[in-house]
Amino acid sequence: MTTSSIHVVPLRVYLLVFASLLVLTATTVAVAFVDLGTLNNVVAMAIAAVKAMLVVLFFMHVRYSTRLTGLVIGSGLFALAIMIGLTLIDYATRGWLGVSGK
Amino acid sequence: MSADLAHHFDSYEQQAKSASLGVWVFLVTEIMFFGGLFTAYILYRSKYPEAFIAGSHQLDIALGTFNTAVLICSSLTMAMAVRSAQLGKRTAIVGFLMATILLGSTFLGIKATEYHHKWVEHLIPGESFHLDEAHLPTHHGKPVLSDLPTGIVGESRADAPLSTAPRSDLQAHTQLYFFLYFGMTGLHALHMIIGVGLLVWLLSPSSKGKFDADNHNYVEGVGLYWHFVDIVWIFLFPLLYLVGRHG
Amino acid sequence: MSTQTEFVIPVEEAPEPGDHYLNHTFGLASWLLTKDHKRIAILYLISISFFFVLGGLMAVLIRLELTTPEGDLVQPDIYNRLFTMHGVLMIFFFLIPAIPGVLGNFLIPLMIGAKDLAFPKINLLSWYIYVIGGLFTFYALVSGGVDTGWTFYAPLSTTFTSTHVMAVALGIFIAGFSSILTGLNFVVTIHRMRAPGMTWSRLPLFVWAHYATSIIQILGTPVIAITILLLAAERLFHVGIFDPKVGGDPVLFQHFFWFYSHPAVYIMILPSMGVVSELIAAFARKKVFGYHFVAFSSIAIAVLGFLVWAHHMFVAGISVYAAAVFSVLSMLVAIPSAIKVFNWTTTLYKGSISWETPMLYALGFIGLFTIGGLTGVMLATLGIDLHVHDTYFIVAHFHYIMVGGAIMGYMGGLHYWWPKITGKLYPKFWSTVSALIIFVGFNVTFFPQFILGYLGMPRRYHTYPAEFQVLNVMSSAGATVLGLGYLIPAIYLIWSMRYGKDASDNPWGAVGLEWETSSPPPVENFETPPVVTWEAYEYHESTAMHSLAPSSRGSYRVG
Amino acid sequence: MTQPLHGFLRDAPLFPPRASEMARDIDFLFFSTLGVLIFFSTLIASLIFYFMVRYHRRSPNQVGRQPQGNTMLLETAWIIVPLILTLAIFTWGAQIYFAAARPPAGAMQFYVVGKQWMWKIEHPSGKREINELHVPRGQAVKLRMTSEDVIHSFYVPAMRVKADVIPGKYTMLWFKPDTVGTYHLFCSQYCGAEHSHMVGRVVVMEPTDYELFIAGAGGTGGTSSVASGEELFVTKSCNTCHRPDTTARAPMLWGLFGKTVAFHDGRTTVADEAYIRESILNPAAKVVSGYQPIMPTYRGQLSEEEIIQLIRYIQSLKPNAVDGQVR
Repeated sequence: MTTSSIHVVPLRVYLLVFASLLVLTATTVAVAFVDLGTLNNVVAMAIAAVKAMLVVLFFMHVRYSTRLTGLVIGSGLFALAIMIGLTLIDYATRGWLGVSGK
Repeated sequence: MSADLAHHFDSYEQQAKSASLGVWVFLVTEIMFFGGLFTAYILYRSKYPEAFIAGSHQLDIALGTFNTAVLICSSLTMAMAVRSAQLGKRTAIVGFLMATILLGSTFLGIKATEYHHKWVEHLIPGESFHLDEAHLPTHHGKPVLSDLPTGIVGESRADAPLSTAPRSDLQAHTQLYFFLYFGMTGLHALHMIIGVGLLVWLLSPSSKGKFDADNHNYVEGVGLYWHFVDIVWIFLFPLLYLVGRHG
Repeated sequence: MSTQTEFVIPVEEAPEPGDHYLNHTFGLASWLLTKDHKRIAILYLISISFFFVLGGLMAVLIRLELTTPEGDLVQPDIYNRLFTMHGVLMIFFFLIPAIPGVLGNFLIPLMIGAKDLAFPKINLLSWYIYVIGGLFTFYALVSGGVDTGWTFYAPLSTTFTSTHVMAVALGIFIAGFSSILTGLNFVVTIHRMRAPGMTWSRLPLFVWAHYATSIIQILGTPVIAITILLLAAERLFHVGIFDPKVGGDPVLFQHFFWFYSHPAVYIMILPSMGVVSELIAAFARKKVFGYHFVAFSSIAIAVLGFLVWAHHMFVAGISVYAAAVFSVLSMLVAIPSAIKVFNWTTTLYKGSISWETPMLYALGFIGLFTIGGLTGVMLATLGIDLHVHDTYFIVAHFHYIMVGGAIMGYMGGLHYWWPKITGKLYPKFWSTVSALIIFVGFNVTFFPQFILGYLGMPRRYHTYPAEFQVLNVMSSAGATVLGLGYLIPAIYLIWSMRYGKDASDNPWGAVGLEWETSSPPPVENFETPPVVTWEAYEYHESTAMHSLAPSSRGSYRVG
Repeated sequence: MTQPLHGFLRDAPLFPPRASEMARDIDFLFFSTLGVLIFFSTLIASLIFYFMVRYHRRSPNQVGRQPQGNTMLLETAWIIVPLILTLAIFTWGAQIYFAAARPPAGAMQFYVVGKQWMWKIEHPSGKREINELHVPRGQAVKLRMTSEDVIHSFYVPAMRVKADVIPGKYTMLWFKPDTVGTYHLFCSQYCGAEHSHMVGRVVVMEPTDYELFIAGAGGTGGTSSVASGEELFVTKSCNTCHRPDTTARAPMLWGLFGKTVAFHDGRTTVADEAYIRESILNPAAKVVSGYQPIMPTYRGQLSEEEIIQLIRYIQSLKPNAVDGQVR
């Protein structure tokens, strides 16, 4: 009774993803030595996000699994974004009023 | 670890889908668990950019990059192990699991040497902490400014946080950097150790051929967990090692 | 209250004691190693009741202490440990695990027609983790307790106290995983193990509420785990990210703490809302008005609950703009609760309302939760919070939600499903009397505290100015009545387990899969796997008759 | 009959005294939202009681009747109405909160240091008090507060305001008393064993009485803080580098307070209490352009009070013949 839900990923895909992950690691290190000012962070995080996306979609089979898995991951990232975003709102807007402690 | 169908499930597919959803929900809790440290890191890096640059320069970037590559290889071998379990190829599963265990241990070994280096250099936060300010990254004779626009550092305009640091604010804030460094990489290393433990635990059932197309939930679960720990490192590496390297 | 005797559905003959989960196996091992969600629910019932009694004793001591302005009963640091442990035990070891652990565990598989939860072994593990966490906290309690308040604010908890912070922190850290595992189990079960025909819009609202609660448990609890780890690290290494000496910010601890602890209050209230939805439907014999609105308002509370935490920190030195953002979001989170209250009340219109004890608790819940919720809106208002933050107004607000809401819902649920859990009926007279005593005792205890709060009496005060004494004495008097009120159900429920009349499969004539099987249910929950063909809460003249007759074994509603 | 009631109320008031305009505003906001609460609570409670009795179950098998007609209208109504009400209440509350965050221009600057289980308060004139705050009627008062250990909270119920007091940071609280009298001062953020003893009094006096009080020997005044600041300036050997002439190795402090100061890295800031305090504790944080970062840190050698005294002394230094603009 072979279950239809499992999807065997072809070897070629795995090797392709593996290679691109290594290349992306090399690029992120290389880019770090170039002075892009504030862009450095954005680029570093973007590359990390792409790498993470590759791992999630192919190595973790999310590309071949149900929409529910995507929803679960999305809810996790949403909660993380809320935690980081709303905490930073407090610290970024401190001192705007020019009154200490407000 | 019954390989057959649990009594309360109606089909293998229901059991497999439940197991996979269960692991993914657990990984979401891990996202929030590490998320707390990432929030603290992002906050304090925006508040004390100089200290985070100084701290990041104490790390060996070559070791960090190599470690990242090791972990990516371990992700590949883990994925291959799961693939072999799906196809029920007994020897392949054991082989790839052993490779993943080996790569994981290499990563932990390198991490241990880096920790030892920090211990020798007195970079453990606390009383013994001393940042050697001699060869800090200087830019035309003054400390390198952060690559973060100071606007974000809202607080420094009206009244800077009066960090009453033991020696100077740089020493204190760099301790914050290293507290977060050890917190994040330490927690990550702990998860690696648990991962290696799980892989070893999988070896015996794999060798007995317990895993096939119908029932490979345990291998797939450990695989998802392992890839998650790899993703955490994918974000940790640039955040901790590549800070203001263009000095 | 009801002069005319309430119709108890005549049971011609008690169903012969078939084989069910209570008499299937015997012996300690069959309980301590059980993987049956019903037995694990009983284990949870016993352990949380223990912590409820412990926490309740401390509440009585606190109220006794506060009868006099000078504080003559105990020394100040003992009082500080009393209110801290009262908070820790009641929140982490009673309110959070209570309804999901007992009623959720027992009923969710039954309500969706499954044989058990998705991960039975993890379910037992979550009980053991809860007990281990409880033991750590109990050890800390008997060896001196903690004096930081249940909120553990830095730098008091990190550097300025030498009490057993580490032990209690470890206890809460461990108990947190029990909450995570329960949430995980429920989400997977609700997604993957519904019986054929049990679509999402036929799910009982009790299940919807637990689905929302599980989302919060999964997304929120890990953050308190990492916060406690950071707190423990800072105590251990004397350096940390909350330490102002190295540039850390103690307010950041409050951000992390409340990021979990505010959604945690929704973990405590949402299950009770689920119970109340069931009770209103069952005792008004009617579909819940606006089923989809009530269901999705639970999810809305779970999602919006994560956006509002800093309304606990309006005066804690956060920026005024952040305070404004959180105040608006806190107003939005009040809307789903309003939807629920209005929908419940409208359900009663043209219903066939019986005054059984569970219904009394449900109606008490709606009234008291309305007051609790609206005072919450007042506290979310920046101008008012400036005056009443950290005063007894806050204490009164959250007790109206927790005791007036969560515990009332828990009591109602316990009474409503008691026949299904134990197969026995409880005495009707005593249950009605105790419900009224609890309602009166509760109001006399906590309403004066609203006035005390606006007068400016701060929280956690061992001594207070003499002018606050009269209101405090009233509150203490109410507390003793409330304490008595809780004792009575404890007595007659335990009494009913042995001497209570046997219950039929459906003593209340309610619609729901859990009433389709025997009381107490067999080990596999259903003789034949059920198929759902009716909408949620579909009461017809015919079904009412149909479900009343004592059922033969198993489900007679086929296909 | 009213006498005992009054007696009862005098000894056990049901409403706090009000001593400032903001207190009345907050009371008005409170009673309005209380009105909303009472309206909805009685609405829900009376509906429940009415339905309970009117639709009490008559026969054991009686079933409730389903509602006909469009229920969506009702649902949207009780979503929109609460939304409008809550947002209105929010805006009203936010106005008061923002007003409470901005002290008026002419407010008198007081300094408060919260320390485990006492309030140390210092008047603009330098007089110092413990757990007592005497203020003149009709004059806005601005408190700059910090803590030496844990988080406390300076709470005056009569003024309806409070603000947490955080170690390592200055926070601000202001109020403008307009009724003479003695009011409670509480610490409202739990701060350890004697939290409930960290209380005091805010005494609002007529301006003339206040002047007498300031001049009088009352309170723990002793030498004014400017004098003790000057003394510290010498004993801590600040004057070895900070001299009134421009050839000194350290930035000019005379006339510094309130000026904008330019730093090495091009950033500038106004020299206020926070800047001076930080420069005393972390000289390397902001190095004035044209000077070397040679100043040692004084952390651990100065208590919060001594720092405030040094700040008061530096504030009192007026620019002399030397050019006024600080390089």
